[in-house]
Amino acid sequence: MSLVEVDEIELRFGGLVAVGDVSFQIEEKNVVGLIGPNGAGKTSMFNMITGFYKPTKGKIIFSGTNIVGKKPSKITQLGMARTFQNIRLFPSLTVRENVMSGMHSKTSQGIWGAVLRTAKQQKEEKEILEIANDCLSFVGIKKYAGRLAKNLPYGIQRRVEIARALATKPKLLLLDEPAAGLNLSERKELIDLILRIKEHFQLTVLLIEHDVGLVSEVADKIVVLDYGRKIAEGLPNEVLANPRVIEAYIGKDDD
Amino acid sequence: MTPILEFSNVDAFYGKIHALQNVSFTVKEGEITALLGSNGAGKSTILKAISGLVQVRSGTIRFMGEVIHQKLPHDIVSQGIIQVPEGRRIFGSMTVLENLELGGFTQRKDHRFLKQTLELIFTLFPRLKERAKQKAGTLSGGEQQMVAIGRALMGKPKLLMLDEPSMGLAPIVVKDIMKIISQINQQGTTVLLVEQNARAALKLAHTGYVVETGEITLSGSTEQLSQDHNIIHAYLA
Amino acid sequence: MDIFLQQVINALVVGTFYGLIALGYSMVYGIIRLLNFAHGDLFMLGAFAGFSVLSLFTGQVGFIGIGLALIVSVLVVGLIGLGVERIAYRPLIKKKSPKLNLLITAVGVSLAIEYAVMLSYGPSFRVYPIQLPNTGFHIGDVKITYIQLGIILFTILIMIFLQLFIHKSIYGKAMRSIAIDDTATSLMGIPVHRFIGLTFFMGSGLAAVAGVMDGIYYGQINFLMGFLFGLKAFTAAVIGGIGSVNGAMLGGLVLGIVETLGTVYVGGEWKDVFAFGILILFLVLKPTGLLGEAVNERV
Amino acid sequence: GSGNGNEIVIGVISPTTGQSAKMGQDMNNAIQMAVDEINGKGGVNNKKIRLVFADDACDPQASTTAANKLVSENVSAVIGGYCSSAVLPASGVFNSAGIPMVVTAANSEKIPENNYKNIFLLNSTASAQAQTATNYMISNLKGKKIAILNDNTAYSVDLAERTRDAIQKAGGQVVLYESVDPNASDFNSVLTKVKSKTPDATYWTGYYAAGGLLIKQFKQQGVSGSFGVADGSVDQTLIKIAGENNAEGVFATMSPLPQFIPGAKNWSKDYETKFKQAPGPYSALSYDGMRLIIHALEQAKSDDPNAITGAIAKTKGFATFAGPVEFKANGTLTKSNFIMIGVKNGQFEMVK
Amino acid sequence: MNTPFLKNKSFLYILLFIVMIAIPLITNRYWTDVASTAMFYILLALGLNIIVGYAGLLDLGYSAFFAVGSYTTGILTTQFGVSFWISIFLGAIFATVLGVLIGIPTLRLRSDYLAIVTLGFGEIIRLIANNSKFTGGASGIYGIPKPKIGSFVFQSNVLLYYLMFIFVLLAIFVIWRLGNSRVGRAWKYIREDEDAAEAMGVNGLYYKLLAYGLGAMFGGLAGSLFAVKMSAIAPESFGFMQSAMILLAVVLGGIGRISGVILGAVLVILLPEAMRSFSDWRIFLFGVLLVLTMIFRPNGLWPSKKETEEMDDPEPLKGGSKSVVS
Ligand SMILES: Nc1ncnc2c1ncn2[C@@H]1O[C@H](COP(=O)(O)OP(=O)(O)OP(=O)(O)O)[C@@H](O)[C@H]1O
Ligand SMILES: Nc1ncnc2c1ncn2[C@@H]1O[C@H](COP(=O)(O)OP(=O)(O)OP(=O)(O)O)[C@@H](O)[C@H]1O
Ligand SMILES: [Mg+2]
Ligand SMILES: [Mg+2]
Repeated sequence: MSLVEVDEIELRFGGLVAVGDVSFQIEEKNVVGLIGPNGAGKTSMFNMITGFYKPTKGKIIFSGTNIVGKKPSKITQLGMARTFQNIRLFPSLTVRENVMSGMHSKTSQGIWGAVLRTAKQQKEEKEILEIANDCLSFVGIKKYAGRLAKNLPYGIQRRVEIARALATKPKLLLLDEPAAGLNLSERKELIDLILRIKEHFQLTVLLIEHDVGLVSEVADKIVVLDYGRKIAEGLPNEVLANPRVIEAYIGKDDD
Repeated sequence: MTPILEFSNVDAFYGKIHALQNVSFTVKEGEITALLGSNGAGKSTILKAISGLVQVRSGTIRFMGEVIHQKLPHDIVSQGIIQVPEGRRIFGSMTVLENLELGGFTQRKDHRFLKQTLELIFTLFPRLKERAKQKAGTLSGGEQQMVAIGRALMGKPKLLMLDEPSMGLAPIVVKDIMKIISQINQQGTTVLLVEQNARAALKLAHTGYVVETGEITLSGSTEQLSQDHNIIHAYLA
Repeated sequence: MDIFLQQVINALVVGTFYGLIALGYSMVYGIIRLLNFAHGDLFMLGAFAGFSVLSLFTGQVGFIGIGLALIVSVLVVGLIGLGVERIAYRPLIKKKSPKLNLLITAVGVSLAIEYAVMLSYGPSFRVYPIQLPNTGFHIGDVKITYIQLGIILFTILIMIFLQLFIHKSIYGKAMRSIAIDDTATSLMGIPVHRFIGLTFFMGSGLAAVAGVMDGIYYGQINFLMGFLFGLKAFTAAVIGGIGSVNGAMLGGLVLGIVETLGTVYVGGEWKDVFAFGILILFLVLKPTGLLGEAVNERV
Repeated sequence: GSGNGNEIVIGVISPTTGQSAKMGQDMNNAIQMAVDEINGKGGVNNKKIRLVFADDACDPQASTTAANKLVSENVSAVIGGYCSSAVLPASGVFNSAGIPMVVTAANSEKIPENNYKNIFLLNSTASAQAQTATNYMISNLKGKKIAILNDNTAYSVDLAERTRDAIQKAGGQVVLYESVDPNASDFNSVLTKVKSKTPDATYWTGYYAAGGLLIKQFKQQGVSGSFGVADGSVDQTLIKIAGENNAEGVFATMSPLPQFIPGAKNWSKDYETKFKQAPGPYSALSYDGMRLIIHALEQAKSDDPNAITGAIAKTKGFATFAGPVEFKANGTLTKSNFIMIGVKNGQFEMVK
Repeated sequence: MNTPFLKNKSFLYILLFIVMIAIPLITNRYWTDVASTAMFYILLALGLNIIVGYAGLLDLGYSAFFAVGSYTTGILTTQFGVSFWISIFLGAIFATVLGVLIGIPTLRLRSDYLAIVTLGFGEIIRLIANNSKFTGGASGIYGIPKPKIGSFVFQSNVLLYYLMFIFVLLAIFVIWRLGNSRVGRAWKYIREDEDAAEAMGVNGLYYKLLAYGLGAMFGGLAGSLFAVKMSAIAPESFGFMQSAMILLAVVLGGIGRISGVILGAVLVILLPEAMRSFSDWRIFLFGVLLVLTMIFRPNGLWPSKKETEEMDDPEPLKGGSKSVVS
């Protein structure tokens, strides 16, 4: 059974159709790449899946429930986590506090627990800290745990975002251009990280990326958008050889 | 060729963080110079120091022989040093056209230049012509990058500095942008290019520098650098 | 019906004053996103500056006197506004302090200005040394005085000028871009702080104009006259759509009418409740105001 | 208790900052004047009087702090009090500390309603003033239709309500009863409303700043009938703000001003020489209040607060500018001292 | 992070505690009065700190909640003979309910708009108090009885001071624990970036309402205490200047940090008192001082600590290391 079913989704901004009648599925434990020219509607698609935009038409089924109209926080609780194209960390908090936020949806203590310091609360606090540290170690940035997020270089910030997303213990992880601004060796590590995440956490990944090489290395399937429409879907090598995709997106190699 | 920009023995800090340590390099007039390096190496800091956005603690920065590192950002821009900053930083709630007009602030008296340049930009990026009246903040990432480059061109740069212009762009657009940078350079504008995409950058540039944790560790012509096995290992393989 | 129309005229005049101050508020807010609490006090300063100039005249004060009072007041208050920006706000803006700190500073500036005036002019009300004739014309039973007409026309003129300046000139656009991203604006070669200073000068000058006109029209001034008036003006700016020139005027008029009608049909003691009630209604239902532009923020 | 052996400490509580700062200053001056005079004559009971000033800023919160400050300075008695809303909480503090207070301006009925035995009001209360105003408007002006405006402060509303009741009792008709915002400067909307009711008289119970503007706009709109103001508006500034022409004929209810009392003419002059300005509306009362305390000190032959309280309560026929005073059990005057004055040629003058 | 409340500067805190207890015993009536005013400002500032410091919601009309508490106690005790203890409880509840009610439509607004709405709201509450019969109109309510337990009456200033002190201790305890919990972190996430917080499963509106309601509750509590301390209340006490002063207290000492907020509240009360001898110059200097503080100590006089370089796990970062090019 597929984890996500996007069904004839449409998103309009006034007259502009950002996404039109797009359908695709994401199978469990797969990595799906979402590519397409700038402005094709990839981020918009992310925003609809995660509840930040409300589609003007269509359904999105996640784990059997239609999540259209639900708030982002609700959707996260259902088991989805994302990173942002323009990094959105909590700038004046430490890296550890940033990652601890991921555990918010998996814990429940409220004001009474906090004020009375119940046993359950203390257990939860311990768990939150542990998971946060684990996630930091997993993405390899434990040594930055006490630094303020805003003072870190771009690449590290990207990793903090990923660690934070992992801390929500998601079933589906959505990464929006994680390789942007990375150099070659960092890119290699990212590929490695994505594959390790998939292995270790047994989760499903939806990945937006302009680095076609990277996508073809990690993805089981690629979906291509252009002007808000789906123009191709399939195995990486098939899709990347598709003349429509080459014309709209990759460009002919002229060197 | 004579260096248009001399960056000599510069040290810069963010609070306690020593972001640039005794960094020196030059940019030759008419060339494309590339700065390579991994994340957090200090490339953007170099550009910020040139633009006057980061205070230089010691060392000097000269542009066409004149010391500029004590000047204010807008004066530096008026001298023809224009930066396309990291993350684009376009004016989101203003239209594409207004963004471009603002880019031409220093040339505001030269209507002919502005008109010509606007036309040039619209031929380079037809997408922008379509979206001239749209709020720039609602454009996609790639479209925004086009606005940012166009905006810089409107200021009639003598030295155009681009901080990772290919970031977040579709491959086809990256190719276009690189071509455009090359065109701009051929028309006489000196370019200082910061890029993660080393392959593309080395192909485009004449001279390259490698920045690692705040220091310059390698330099040379791009042919030399392309041969260097460390470079090949770290940036091209 | 005539009473109603007469009330509309009353509302127009009050609204014009709100609008004039709202313009300055809106400009400053528009460029540095600062709720400049001290703006109402600059209006008060304007009234006092005009008072000082007019006090120099002995005997009948003519149009020359009024003109001189306006010019001196605009210059003096404009420079004070510039100084306030330079001394109190700029260090914070440069450090990119949180908005909260700026607001607190503004409260401090407001208190300092109010009590500096109290210390130099005393706490009591001062009476403007000028009595303008009460002549005018009638339309039906509705009376409009020449002063009222003058105030309204003068304000419209200022508004048209500002509208053109902010939306059509590159300087106006630069002001707007500073509000969005001042660092990026400086990378366009725009002297950001000079522009912020200019905005403060203009905003303060407008407040001064309103202050002198208020003094002449109502005749009585006091060191605390600016505070509530400033808040009302801000309300007007929000109703009209903050950052919009026409909006500030429209907001002023709407507020004037709401207050007037509220006074007439419900009772004067509830006037401010109406003013702030409509403010809340607007912010909740139409936060961009009547003429403000909607900003779609991307995620 | 009192200060060191050879001085008597008297507290003064009044607003010297904020909107009513001028009133406080006028009161303080007059009080200082009375003290200087007695100290010049060698003091009371062979002791000099020392004043301690505390600013209540017309704010309830600042007022209790100011009151506590005076109590901890061991004052023997307190004089002052301008805004009723500030006097109310302060009087509680003085009551619990057992220190007598002579209130020389505030006159809300709520102050005596607390039944504090050591608080004395030298200014007649609102009901007395309301009655004076009513008598004048109904009998002298033959007014039937009367509009009442207040400025929504404690004092003003209280007086307005009592005037309304008194007028209705006297068979008059209150055609309009309204509050205005004293911080505004445009009252045209409310005056247009007044005009439509064609009143015989309009009575304003607020302070002079808004009062002046009201008169000016009242005349500009050409509202019918005459305009009257209460004591809070009796100040030369009222006439200046309104403009001499507009103010002509305005009547006022007032606690007796020194210039209308033959014996006080010289006092006014002395005051002006001393402070380079004319006395304010409550200067004379404050001066008398201080004299009353001095009188009580003499009678009690002691500076013990309880003794002073007792002496003030027993005051009989103590001569003030306004005539002889004595107090009822609740601390208010037995006999109203309000008079009617009016504006003539730009000056307040006694009516009739 | 989980810094224990009494670990580092425990000596200092204990000393402070002793001083606070001793104040009424060693000083006179005036200073006790000033200290109790400071106490209830601390309570107000702590409450507002939840809203402004933790959740990052700029509230310029906080005195509205304070007014609700005051009037609840004022009206219930004088007109219905209700005991103070019930009235303070109800006052807190009413304030909370009001906070939530005004919060629901407005908390979606951008931060500066929210500031203006709250300002307007605060003025409306004051005007309602000023213009209504049941609140005693402009002259307010007087003769509010002192609290009592059985036949024991909190008659003197000193007893009231200790009563407030107990409430302040309670507030510090509750707010400190909240701040260092999942709830407290959720507030900080919202303050930093609401969209990102949503993406992490933090229900923005819920937590904002929680902050607003709790902050309002403490405002209500402080209001009830104010009413019995003053014994007479009037609308003047609940105007914008009051809200501004409370905000000042929060910002002056060090926003978001309990000890900073307490310091700020004490300063806001002490400075004007200390400057009394300047009389006319007082407020002017106060304004100037404010500006200077913001320029030279923008994070307040006692700001919270900043980042730490973590050294417990010196695992090198592969991507950024220098070893790539030798
Ligand atoms: N909030 C919005 N208001 C108006 N238009 C929008 C909004 N968000 C997106 N759009 C428009 O929708 C289209 C798709 O944008 P989207 O961000 O999804 O593109 P993308 O595929 O992620 O591109 P990129 O690869 O450059 O990030 C663009 O044309 C953009 O202008
Ligand atoms: N505003 C800041 N405050 C503190 N430290 C900073 C700040 N900006 C950058 N740094 C630090 O300075 C160093 C150099 O940063 P810089 O942005 O110049 O790197 P870069 O080479 O451009 O990296 P990237 O490829 O990620 O853009 C990094 O360690 C970074 O953490
Ligand atoms: Mg995108
Ligand atoms: Mg960079």
